[in-house]
Amino acid sequence: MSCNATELLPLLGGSANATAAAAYLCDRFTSVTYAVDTTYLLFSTYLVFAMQLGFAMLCAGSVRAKSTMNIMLINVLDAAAGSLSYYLFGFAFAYGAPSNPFIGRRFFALNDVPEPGFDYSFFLYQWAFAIAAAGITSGSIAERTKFVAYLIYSSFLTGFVYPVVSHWFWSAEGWGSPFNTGNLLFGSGAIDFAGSGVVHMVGGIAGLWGALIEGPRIGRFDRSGRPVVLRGHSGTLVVLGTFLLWFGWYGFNAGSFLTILKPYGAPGGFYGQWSAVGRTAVTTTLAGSTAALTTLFGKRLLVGHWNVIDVCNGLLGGFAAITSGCSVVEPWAAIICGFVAAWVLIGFNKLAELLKYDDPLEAAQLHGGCGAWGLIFTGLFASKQFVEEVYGSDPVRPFGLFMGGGGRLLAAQVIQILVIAGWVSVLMGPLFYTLKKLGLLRISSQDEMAGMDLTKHGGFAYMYNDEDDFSQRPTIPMTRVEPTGTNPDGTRV
Amino acid sequence: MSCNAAELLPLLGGTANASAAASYLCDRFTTVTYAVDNTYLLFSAYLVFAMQLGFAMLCAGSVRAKNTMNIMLTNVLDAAAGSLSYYLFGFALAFGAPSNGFVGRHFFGLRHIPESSDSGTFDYSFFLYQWSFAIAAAGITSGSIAERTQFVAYLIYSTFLTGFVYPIVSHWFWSVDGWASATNVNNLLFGSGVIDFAGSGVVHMVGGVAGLWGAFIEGPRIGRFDRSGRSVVLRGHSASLVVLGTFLLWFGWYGFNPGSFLTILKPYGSPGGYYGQWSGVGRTAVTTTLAGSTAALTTLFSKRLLAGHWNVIDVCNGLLGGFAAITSGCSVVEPWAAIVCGFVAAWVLIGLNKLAEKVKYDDPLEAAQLHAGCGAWGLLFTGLFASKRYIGEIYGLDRPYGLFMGGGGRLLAAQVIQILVVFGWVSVTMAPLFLILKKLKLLRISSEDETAGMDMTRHGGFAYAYHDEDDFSQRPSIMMRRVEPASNTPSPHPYNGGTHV
Amino acid sequence: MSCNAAELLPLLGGTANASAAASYLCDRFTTVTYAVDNTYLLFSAYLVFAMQLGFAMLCAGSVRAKNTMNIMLTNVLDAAAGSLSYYLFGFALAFGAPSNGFVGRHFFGLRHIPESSDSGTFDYSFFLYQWSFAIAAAGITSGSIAERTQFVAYLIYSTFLTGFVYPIVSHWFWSVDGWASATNVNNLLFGSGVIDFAGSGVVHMVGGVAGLWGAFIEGPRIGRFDRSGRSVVLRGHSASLVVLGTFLLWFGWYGFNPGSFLTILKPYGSPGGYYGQWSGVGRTAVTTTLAGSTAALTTLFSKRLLAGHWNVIDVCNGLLGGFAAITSGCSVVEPWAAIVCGFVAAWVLIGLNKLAEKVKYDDPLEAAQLHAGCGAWGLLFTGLFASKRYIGEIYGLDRPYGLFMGGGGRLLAAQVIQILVVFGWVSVTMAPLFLILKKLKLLRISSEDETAGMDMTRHGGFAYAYHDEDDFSQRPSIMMRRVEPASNTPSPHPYNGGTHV
Repeated sequence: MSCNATELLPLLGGSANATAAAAYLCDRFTSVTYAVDTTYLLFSTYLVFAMQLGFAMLCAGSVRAKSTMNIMLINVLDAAAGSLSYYLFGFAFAYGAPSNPFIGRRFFALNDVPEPGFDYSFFLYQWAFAIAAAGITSGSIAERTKFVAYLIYSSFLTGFVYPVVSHWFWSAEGWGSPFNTGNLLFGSGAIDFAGSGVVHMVGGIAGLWGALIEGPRIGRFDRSGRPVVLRGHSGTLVVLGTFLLWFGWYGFNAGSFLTILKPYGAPGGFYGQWSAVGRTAVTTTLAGSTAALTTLFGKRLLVGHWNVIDVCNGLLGGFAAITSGCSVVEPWAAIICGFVAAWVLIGFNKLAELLKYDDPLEAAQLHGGCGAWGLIFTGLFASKQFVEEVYGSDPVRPFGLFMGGGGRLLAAQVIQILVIAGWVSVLMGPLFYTLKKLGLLRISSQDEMAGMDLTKHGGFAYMYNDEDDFSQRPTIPMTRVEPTGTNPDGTRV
Repeated sequence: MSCNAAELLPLLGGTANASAAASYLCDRFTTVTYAVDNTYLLFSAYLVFAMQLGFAMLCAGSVRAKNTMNIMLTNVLDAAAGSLSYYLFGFALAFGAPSNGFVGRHFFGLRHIPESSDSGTFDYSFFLYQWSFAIAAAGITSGSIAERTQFVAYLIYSTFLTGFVYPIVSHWFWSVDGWASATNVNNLLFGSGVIDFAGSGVVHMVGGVAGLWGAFIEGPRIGRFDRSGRSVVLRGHSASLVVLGTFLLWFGWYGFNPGSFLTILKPYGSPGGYYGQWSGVGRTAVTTTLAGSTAALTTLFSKRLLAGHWNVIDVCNGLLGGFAAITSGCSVVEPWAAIVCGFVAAWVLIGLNKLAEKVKYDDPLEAAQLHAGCGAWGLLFTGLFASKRYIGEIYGLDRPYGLFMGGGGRLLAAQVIQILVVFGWVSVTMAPLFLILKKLKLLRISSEDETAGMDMTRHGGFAYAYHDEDDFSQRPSIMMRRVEPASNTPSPHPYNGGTHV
Repeated sequence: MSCNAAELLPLLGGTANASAAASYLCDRFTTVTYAVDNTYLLFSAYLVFAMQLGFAMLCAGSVRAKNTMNIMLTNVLDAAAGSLSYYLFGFALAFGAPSNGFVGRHFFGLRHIPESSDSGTFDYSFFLYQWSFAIAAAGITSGSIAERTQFVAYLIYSTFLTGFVYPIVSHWFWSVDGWASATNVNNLLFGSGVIDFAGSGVVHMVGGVAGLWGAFIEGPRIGRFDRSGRSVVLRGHSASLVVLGTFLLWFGWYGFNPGSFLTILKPYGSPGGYYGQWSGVGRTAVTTTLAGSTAALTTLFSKRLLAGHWNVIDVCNGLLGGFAAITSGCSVVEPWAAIVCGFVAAWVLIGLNKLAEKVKYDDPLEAAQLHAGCGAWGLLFTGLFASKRYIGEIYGLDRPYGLFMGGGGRLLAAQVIQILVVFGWVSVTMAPLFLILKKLKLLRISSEDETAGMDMTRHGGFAYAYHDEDDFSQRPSIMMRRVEPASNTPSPHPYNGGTHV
């Protein structure tokens, strides 16, 4: 909220005393504003961080028990390694200002932070987003990737690929950013409010290339080429993870306003950024819910049973889609967004089966596919009033095609989809290919059959009975275990 | 916090300039107030939403492994279906204003939101907060009828409950026009109105009584009472999930109870003091904590005496019973009274569980006993222990207060009326619904399905597959309906899912 | 944020009207400040409470399946029993003001709360925040003595620890009257006072040292060291729960460390700048994140070199070690220093774990090594790396600061004193308690119980029942004590629960 001493001064009579009084009062309002906005941003950050927990549980439940330790370690490291790389250079590439439209170049290792507009809380919020992108990719290549390959691509993705994309679309100087007011793409800039493209498509397309280059898991398609569902080991963990992601998404979408203390129109009215924040939470809820219900009934008709895992994926697809336009669409439009997102996901899953593409968490279909739909959706349904409130009405902004705003916003959104798909493909495709050539990408088929937990991670995740534990004897390192015939727990080898 | 330009104007000298200055300053204070209050309300709503996760985990852990997918799906759908129905009409029926005392009739599909009128300010955050309450009510009921209900029956009653039954009740007791609402200032029931601050009656009793009728009409699960009629405990499959769910509910309850103030930026007395609504919010969190904790400890020791071992599941249920009870009076009682509330709540739950065994009533999550029983006790408790000072601060001065605090019986009478009305309303709406579903054979699953577990017959396979060979379920081209289990499957009985639903 | 009518008055011209206007405006700013700060503190308290859930899941996953119910019950009771004891006397002993340097003596049963006096403002939200810290300390200890301790022993030491030992320590280092507190402005230890911002010493060392004595006096679990004395890893039953718990603790730590500022609305320097306590809060969250992350990565690679595989459990423990270490200095060090802190913390933990194996010390959750060891390192780290500027902003100007930052050794000396005093105090109170319990045969369970698992013998059955036939436990009329397991039970050994406790 602005409180400007030069505005207040004449109102107080304009003497020397009044000058001081005006400054005194406005300083206090400014402090209040910083405190409220930072409180809002920090708690939003904590919610987004909870999504990392959600990803970990979702991934853990979606893979087989023998790969659980592996995928959970990866999720923990996404957060841990991401902290260091984003602190050292990721944040600088993304938001370093002043810079050029392509990449940022200040704030390495948080040098010069805080300065106006760039406080620690802003860094922390963006960090929570960065680690989410890498988490998406890890789902696509689960159960068959070497741990070292994971460490390499993950650092590259969070440290370079993702920050550059976020610079383009979110920083004040990015070439496709709606905040780059002097030089808007198509006079509009791409509206990717909370990152359907910047976060979800980036993670999803990286996963697509990884899973494509690795090939499907052993047993995913039988000899005649028919798909065989390799079910995850725990539906409970999937539901737990999904709900935690839902919980965290309120920080992801609604938190992307960054501030809350800002009236729309003159101060004193009941309508302001707090209303927009609430509306964003509502559109998010409605899109996800609609996608979940659509998936429920769609899958009931197609497959014949009520499947909670599919419903969870549908729900997340709805969220990934609404993430782009959550702040600029009406609640009723969010229902359309979710409805289509569910069918996009179902369609891509069918297509993946046809093409023998194997993605244990459907991450590429869900985050890449529904994310791209979300960007288009914003170009179609963004409302004039909300775009002006959120992004400003100077210069005059295009809005959604179906709302009468012309095609310029939609064109910018399409450009974003193409550019992200291109950029991530050009960087991540060769990387995965190189890793494959070096023999660093995929684990051996023996390891895959036995499960990486046993061969690389010191034992299985679960041990419900005492005699289950045949793993860790301190003097025999796990690396040399040669699985034979049948393991004591009956695992086929 | 009010900042009134008309108050500030004379202080600044009363010229034209001063008038503008006064409104300039007050506008800024108003903006600050909206921002702070909405921040508070939104994060409270997120916490309440986390309770849905808590319910899902609590329910999942409390049923047998073979029905886990089923109960989790119902919990996910509570939230998802509830979003749409509450958006389309539930919120309008509950809080549409101006309206009559019985039902609201504005804001369908969030039309005209946000709005500020004589009836108050209605913003999206308020909708979100009330939505998170509405989905909680349906979650309670799903626990009562777990492990034996057809999925279609679930979809029907759940929509009906969140879309109609619950919103009407919340209109009566919470909206400014409700006939029994404590905020209906011109027309207070018994000059008092019902004080159900965060919903012991509106949320917990509604969910619990609906569950009571559902479970009663369905009858107990197969094997719950043996041939000689003795009760057999059918244990849930994972205590870890029960504890996880309980702690998440505890966490979320800090949004449920203190969040029900809706605002936090309001001094009690004149501004500038250290005492205000923030203190009331903090006190509410404290009473909530103490009531639940006391109930947990009471349950621990009494169950040790009664049953002979230290049981964490019982302690968790006791804890939740204490929370359900304090929810009504959390903001208007002293911390020491919360201890009394929790102590009694634990015994109410133990007593009702004994009674349920006697009458062969089977409720897998004790939801009816816990939410309806302890919820009703909570309403009475408020009528007995509500403090004059706190009621004055929250609802306005010169109101009846708790009987034991010297405030006479009028508040207690209103609370009794609420218990009767909630029980009656939910009974006349939900019991016929369950009976009709039963007549249409849409209510209970077949006994073969029940023995085999719904996960296998309806939901595409079990929730867990810890070993590779466990997974004998989903082959895409072979429908689940025709799977013939081999002799080594975990499910002890053959089954034949058929094609219904 | 201060708004002082006496400052504003002359600015408005100094008439009677202006005097009223000044106090009008300042009152409103004060109200805003209370509302914002209390909102911040309350939600921080809720996050810290979520750590209790994290502890429960971490502990549950780290023990064997047969003791899961036992450890989860202790975690629920930490919170529940801690509520009552901290309400009745713990808070009074810790923060009762005015008082002497050794122990507080006001606010028993929250009397006179809320209050604003010379010693500060004490509101319910502050109580709630401190309560959530108190229950964390007891949770740490329960990890050290898991899987072999009688439940009654647990109840006794837990009450003693949260009700007496911990509050006294927090009085010394955190209350305005404490003899070593950095806020005891008139009488600072070494002219500095101890800087233990969020409790590396007050919370983590207290819990860890108490656990050390408990585990040491009880001796290792059966089977932890084989006949030839070699260490045998007794793995926990679920890594998923360990990871879940770790992430929840990480989530909650954002309430623990940044929340310890207690307020957020305070500019550093004059109001109107972009820099204030909100920046300090954000920086604290950043240092916390970096320290934990560095410790996790250090553990990952060093364990890969030392043990030959990538182990997620070790990484989780390393992460928590980094958090425990940074907790002391989180608000007063630069982000780069946090990386140093985490790096060393990981090696401290690895070293102490090696040492524990050497001396045949068995701690199922590595709680003593992690919380006491890394906590002690964290206190030293603050003495070495605390920055002059940040100490000035938070504690006031002209204080000693970190040795390596050029601030001399006085702060480090105070930190060393804290380590010694905490170690000594907890040792002289908790070690005799555990010894007495051992003498009275109330400490350790019988070896039969230990082999069979406490869940079966004391807690009414195992935590998990994934298949119907698994459940051979609770028949209501047949007490658990006399169950004779048939040959198909999951527990591999016969047991005989006896009748004690």
